[in-house]
Amino acid sequence: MQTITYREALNQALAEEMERDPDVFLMGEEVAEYDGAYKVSKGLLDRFGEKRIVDSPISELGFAGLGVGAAMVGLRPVIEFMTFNFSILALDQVLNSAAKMLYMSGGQIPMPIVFRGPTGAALQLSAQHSQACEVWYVHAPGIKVVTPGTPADAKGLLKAAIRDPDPVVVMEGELLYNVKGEVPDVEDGDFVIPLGKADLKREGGDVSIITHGKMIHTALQAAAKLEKEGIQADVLDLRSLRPLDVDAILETVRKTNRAVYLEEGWPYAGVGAQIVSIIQEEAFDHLDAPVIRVTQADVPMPYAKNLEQLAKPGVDRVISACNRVLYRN
Amino acid sequence: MQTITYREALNQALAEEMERDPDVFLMGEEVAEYDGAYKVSKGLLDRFGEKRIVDSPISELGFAGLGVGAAMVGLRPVIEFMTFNFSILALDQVLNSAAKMLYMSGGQIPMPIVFRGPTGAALQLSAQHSQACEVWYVHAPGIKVVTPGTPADAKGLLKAAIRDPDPVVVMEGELLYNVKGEVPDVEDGDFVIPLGKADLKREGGDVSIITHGKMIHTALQAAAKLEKEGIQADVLDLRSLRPLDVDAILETVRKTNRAVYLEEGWPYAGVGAQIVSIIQEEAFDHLDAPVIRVTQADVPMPYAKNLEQLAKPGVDRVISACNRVLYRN
Amino acid sequence: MAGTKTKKKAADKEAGIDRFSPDQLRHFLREMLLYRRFEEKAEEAYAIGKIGGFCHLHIGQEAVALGFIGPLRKDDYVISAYREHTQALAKGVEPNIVMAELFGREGGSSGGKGGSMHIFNADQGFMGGHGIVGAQVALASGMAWAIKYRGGDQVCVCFMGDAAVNQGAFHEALNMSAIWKLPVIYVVENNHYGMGTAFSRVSAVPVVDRAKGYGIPAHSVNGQDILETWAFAEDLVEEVRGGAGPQYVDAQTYRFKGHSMSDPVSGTYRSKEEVQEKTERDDPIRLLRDRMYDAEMLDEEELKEMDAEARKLVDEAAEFADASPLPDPSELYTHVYAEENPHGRLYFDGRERPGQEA
Amino acid sequence: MAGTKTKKKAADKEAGIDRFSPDQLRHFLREMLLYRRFEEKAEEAYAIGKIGGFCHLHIGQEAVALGFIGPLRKDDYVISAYREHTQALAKGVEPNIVMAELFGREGGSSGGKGGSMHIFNADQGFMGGHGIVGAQVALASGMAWAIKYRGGDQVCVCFMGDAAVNQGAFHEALNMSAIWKLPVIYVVENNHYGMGTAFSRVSAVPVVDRAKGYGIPAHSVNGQDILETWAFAEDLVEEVRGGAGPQYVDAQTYRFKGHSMSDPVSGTYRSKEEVQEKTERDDPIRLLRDRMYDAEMLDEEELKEMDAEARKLVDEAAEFADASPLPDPSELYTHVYAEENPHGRLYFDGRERPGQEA
Ligand SMILES: Cc1ncc(C[n+]2csc(CCOP(=O)(O)OP(=O)(O)O)c2C)c(N)n1
Ligand SMILES: Cc1ncc(C[n+]2csc(CCOP(=O)(O)OP(=O)(O)O)c2C)c(N)n1
Ligand SMILES: [Mg+2]
Ligand SMILES: [Mg+2]
Repeated sequence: MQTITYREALNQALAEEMERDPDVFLMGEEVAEYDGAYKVSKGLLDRFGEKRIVDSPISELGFAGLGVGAAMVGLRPVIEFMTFNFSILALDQVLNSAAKMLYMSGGQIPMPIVFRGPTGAALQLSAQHSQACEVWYVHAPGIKVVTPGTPADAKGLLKAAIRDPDPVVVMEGELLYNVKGEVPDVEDGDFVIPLGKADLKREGGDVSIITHGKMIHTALQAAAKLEKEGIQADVLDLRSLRPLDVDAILETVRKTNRAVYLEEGWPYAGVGAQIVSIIQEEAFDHLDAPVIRVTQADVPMPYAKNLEQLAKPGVDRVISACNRVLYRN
Repeated sequence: MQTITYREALNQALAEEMERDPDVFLMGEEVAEYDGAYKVSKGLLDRFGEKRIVDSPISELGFAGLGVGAAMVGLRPVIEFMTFNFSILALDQVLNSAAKMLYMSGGQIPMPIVFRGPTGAALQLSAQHSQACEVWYVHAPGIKVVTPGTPADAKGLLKAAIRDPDPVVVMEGELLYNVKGEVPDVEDGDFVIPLGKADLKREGGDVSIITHGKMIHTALQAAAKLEKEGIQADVLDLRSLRPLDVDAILETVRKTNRAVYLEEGWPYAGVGAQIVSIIQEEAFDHLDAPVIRVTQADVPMPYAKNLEQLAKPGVDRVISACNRVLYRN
Repeated sequence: MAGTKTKKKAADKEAGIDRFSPDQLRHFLREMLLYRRFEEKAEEAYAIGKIGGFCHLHIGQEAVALGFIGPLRKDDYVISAYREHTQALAKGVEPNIVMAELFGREGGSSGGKGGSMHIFNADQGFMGGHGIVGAQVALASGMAWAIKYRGGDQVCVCFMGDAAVNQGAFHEALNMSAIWKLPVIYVVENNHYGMGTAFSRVSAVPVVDRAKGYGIPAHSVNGQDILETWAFAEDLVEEVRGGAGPQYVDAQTYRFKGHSMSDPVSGTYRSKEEVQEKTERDDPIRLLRDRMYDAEMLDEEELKEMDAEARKLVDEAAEFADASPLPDPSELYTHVYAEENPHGRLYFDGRERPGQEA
Repeated sequence: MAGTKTKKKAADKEAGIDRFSPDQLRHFLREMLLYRRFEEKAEEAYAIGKIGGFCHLHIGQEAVALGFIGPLRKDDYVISAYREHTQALAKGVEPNIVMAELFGREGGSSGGKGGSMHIFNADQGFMGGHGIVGAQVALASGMAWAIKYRGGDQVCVCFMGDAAVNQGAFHEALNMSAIWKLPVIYVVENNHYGMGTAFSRVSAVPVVDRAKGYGIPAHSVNGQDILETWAFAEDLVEEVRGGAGPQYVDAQTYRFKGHSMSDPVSGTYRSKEEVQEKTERDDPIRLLRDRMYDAEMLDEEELKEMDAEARKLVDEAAEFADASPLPDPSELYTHVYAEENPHGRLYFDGRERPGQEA
């Protein structure tokens, strides 16, 4: 085991897959000479050259489309969005070209492409730079979406995404890049985490906190506090939103009969709404309480420190949601 | 009362509001000389001139942004998307400029703009031209979304939308434009339907079919068939997705204890997921069965007639969903 | 200045009929007759409900398709918008499977899933068939990127309508092709209208000038004259194959029919007279025919035979299409994903599907 | 060809110091000193955590802001990207409320909700402060559209960075402004880099040529020379006010600091030497000072006083900002909507809010 940052884990994943497959290339803003806005691609330009590590103009729609076109003829592009906030400009190429190409062509044109970058809020970046963008992508069939929350998951899932024959959106987190964690050594060979497998990050039994992405850390903190009050919480990290590990969701809910969904984004038609819908349909008789969702405040992200803190879903809100589904105080 | 088409109702709404307020103008592709791709703006060029009825280039991002800019200084643009499929290209200006302008400016810059056009599938238009786009918009705070399903609702809601001080997305339906219905006569004065009020389109009592937009017609057909089997269904038309008439939803569910959500779009994080989440949280003890959703097949829309038929949510699926929540056969 | 030269290359070849062998000329005529009859058959089929949805005919613009695609190799790429039936034929896609796709049948190029706007045939290097105006321009840059990435010598030809130059994707894609010197030819099929909007109403400058801001050579060609178009394109393709980098072509043409089946041929946006004059004066097939008559390389007999041949091919295509079954219902869920990962759920509609839990 | 003329108008005024009155020149100096000291104060405040998030300093580019905004009327509009503090000051926004916005305080121009990237002051016609590269270009066309719609004689000035010309929004917006002859001046603050990317790496042609495809007059100006820039802009604004239609300006300048607070001033993308040379040779404040010295319109004493004045103003701004309270928590839910319609639910986070059911 090596202890490395989430950033380093992504960097290793990119490097290993580029070594393995000459058809893999990385394109995006500042990925080459600048080592990436968040330094995820540090050193890759020197190692793989400017043919495979490519600085793009600030043309999200254009370079996303270019990536899709390259994938149409068999390359395996990794397209980096500096942040997913800017990917909204490219959404047409992802939803209408990438996600539908295989279908419209009757199976003739596979679309092995990865779109990656940080999603969600960092610190005081204000309304236009603090959006959790999962929903724009996961809503559409033809796309797969993964949201690693730890270094190990980041490495294993990005490698799987690059090898996947379908378009995979890999959503990272600016606040995750410095997070350290254990990751299998490179020597120990190929470390890949299959898409579609959730991970029970904490074993409890009284209540299920289900979440994804960087929120797993908030969930774990909440679970630790709850433990002090004598409550044992399962913390289920979906890791992959599509494919979705429904079995794991149902298993924890059938065990605890109480669930809270925690996500960084907005509530209306959020990921949590989908999970709640699945739970109430497929574990109806197992629920002792409604599933409660904890999300960002339903407002654009404000700049002011205090307002931003209020807007974000925090540990306390998770705890009181757990208390609600446990009918405590 | 006058009996007119949905198309004529929209046309009347536009004409009346443009008469009332010189700051209102209509811009979009083919809206002027061509009378609109679907003839919604028929005759308006002659009546209001090319200053107020404006043919745009095929530049969705650009003219949506132009509309937002015009609204920033007090005009009341009505921006027509030929169909909402193409609005994905403009999403950045709607989500990042229009929806956040008032907030980012601390209340200085209101955003009285309407984005309108048909959403959802018509007949055999294939994958890129058959998308229900509600979720891209309703997910984001700062935006209001209405989905009229009848001529009267179309007129009343579009007029309300144009007068609203906030960005309102008005989603119509290509297959609705020819639908006829009763609408109050122009002489009877100003006919406006407030945003945020659902409409019980049919009074039943055994089961609640909740839906929006053009699906209300499918729901009503299903209800009629169910009646033959002795089952009385409420058909609740949300009409407005944001603001959302939660009281009306809870009322019908508390009455029937069984609900089905019907929508045209995809399931994952769909509008229905949000409604289910609200129901299970706020009417948990009233549910005798899980809420079942009926949606488009979770695939890009295929072209072939038979496959398209299969992909769309039809009357039979609504009926069997009702039977499921009623635990019949 | 390279960025804005509009060399009328082909112009030198004005009367350049001698550039082509009699066989070549007959081939041109056969091809364009096939395209024309194919579209007329599609029109017929649409009228009786065998084809649904949007159907955009290429009638009048045949010489642009043949001229720019004919000189290509099989391993070159062609990509287009939704007015692409004849371009598919020109790239070697079987009329049978194109027609079957229009009919939405199992035997279609996309198994009936794509329809008129989404004809694909990877084997022939015909890469669609795209419905979002301008989107294919960026996709073309991507295919050209791949060619260069692999060190290949193929060329990518990207067709778009005149209205597509107003899309942001056009701007971003041309700029990237310019800075990376990609082997792509952007052909604007300038039929002067986007639906009901004259280009002059949505651009302050002519089509050919719209690439001036990128440092990409721009050219104009008479897209109704197959000899001029072919000669010009043949040379240009070789230049690009040789590393000349991206090219932009304003191919002037005219749409003889309405925008799509539901739209009027003429109306407020263009007069009957204009359409009549254009169709009479600028029909690419008639133009070639007359030049071959003048050069005494063709007589009416031969033309009749060729036309009969073309009609026979499209009749067969229609029969093939008609005989082809509708796609099997199980096809609804195929090709959404190339791989259903062993774990997790991909479909959330709660419906029964072959081989997955609801 | 109107589309591509690059009249170097201002050039005639090279030594045009005599165009300006001593008072005007002193005003220029005072203003630019204020901008410079303001940004330096912001840098300080950021270092000690009083300002958070992204903070993009305008140091080195002051003459562009002053030159293009100074000649405007109060009812003209200015819109910009996220590097806009000094532009707000130039348009008459109080330093106090700009600084308070950077601090995220109630007294800020947006009540602390916008922050560094989203300075707005509608009363002064300063329309933001936008964070999505290129988005403001389309918004500017909209404001110019509104001016023309109402028959007004205002002008809209839109600032953007050089990298913004590669956005589709730029393309679509310039085309619309051209076809509708809108009263807007697009000023590219060409500091030659977008973050760490030299413009020459993402464009095959110079900034000034990037508007060639629209039929919009393009100009270049030395954005480090306030006299040239002001003189040029003053004339151009009047031309546009008089109906000359949209204009495109390549204002050549240089960013003296890193892209944002977290980014290095120099690095792989630009050398220490380059930065040093530029900051020494092309400092707009020093350039003006020296010309005033040469013309004996300024002595060191006076300069000291002016600078002290500027420092005093920014210190006061910082004090004002610091003294201003954080926004009240209830502000979280204000200004999401201007009107909460009497019916229905607008917020779905299930949280308690003043005056709405959870
Ligand atoms: C982004 C987008 N906006 C609008 C449409 C609707 N639409 C389809 S074709 C068309 C006109 C295109 O004209 P042009 O590019 O000149 O091609 P032509 O039809 O003349 O071949 C429009 C507006 C679309 N398909 N995509
Ligand atoms: C659409 C979009 N993509 C990426 C970014 C991230 N970003 C912020 S500033 C910037 C560089 C812009 O450079 P330029 O336009 O030259 O302006 P400058 O910073 O030099 O003033 C980038 C890539 C963004 N804000 N918006
Ligand atoms: Mg056209
Ligand atoms: Mg720059």
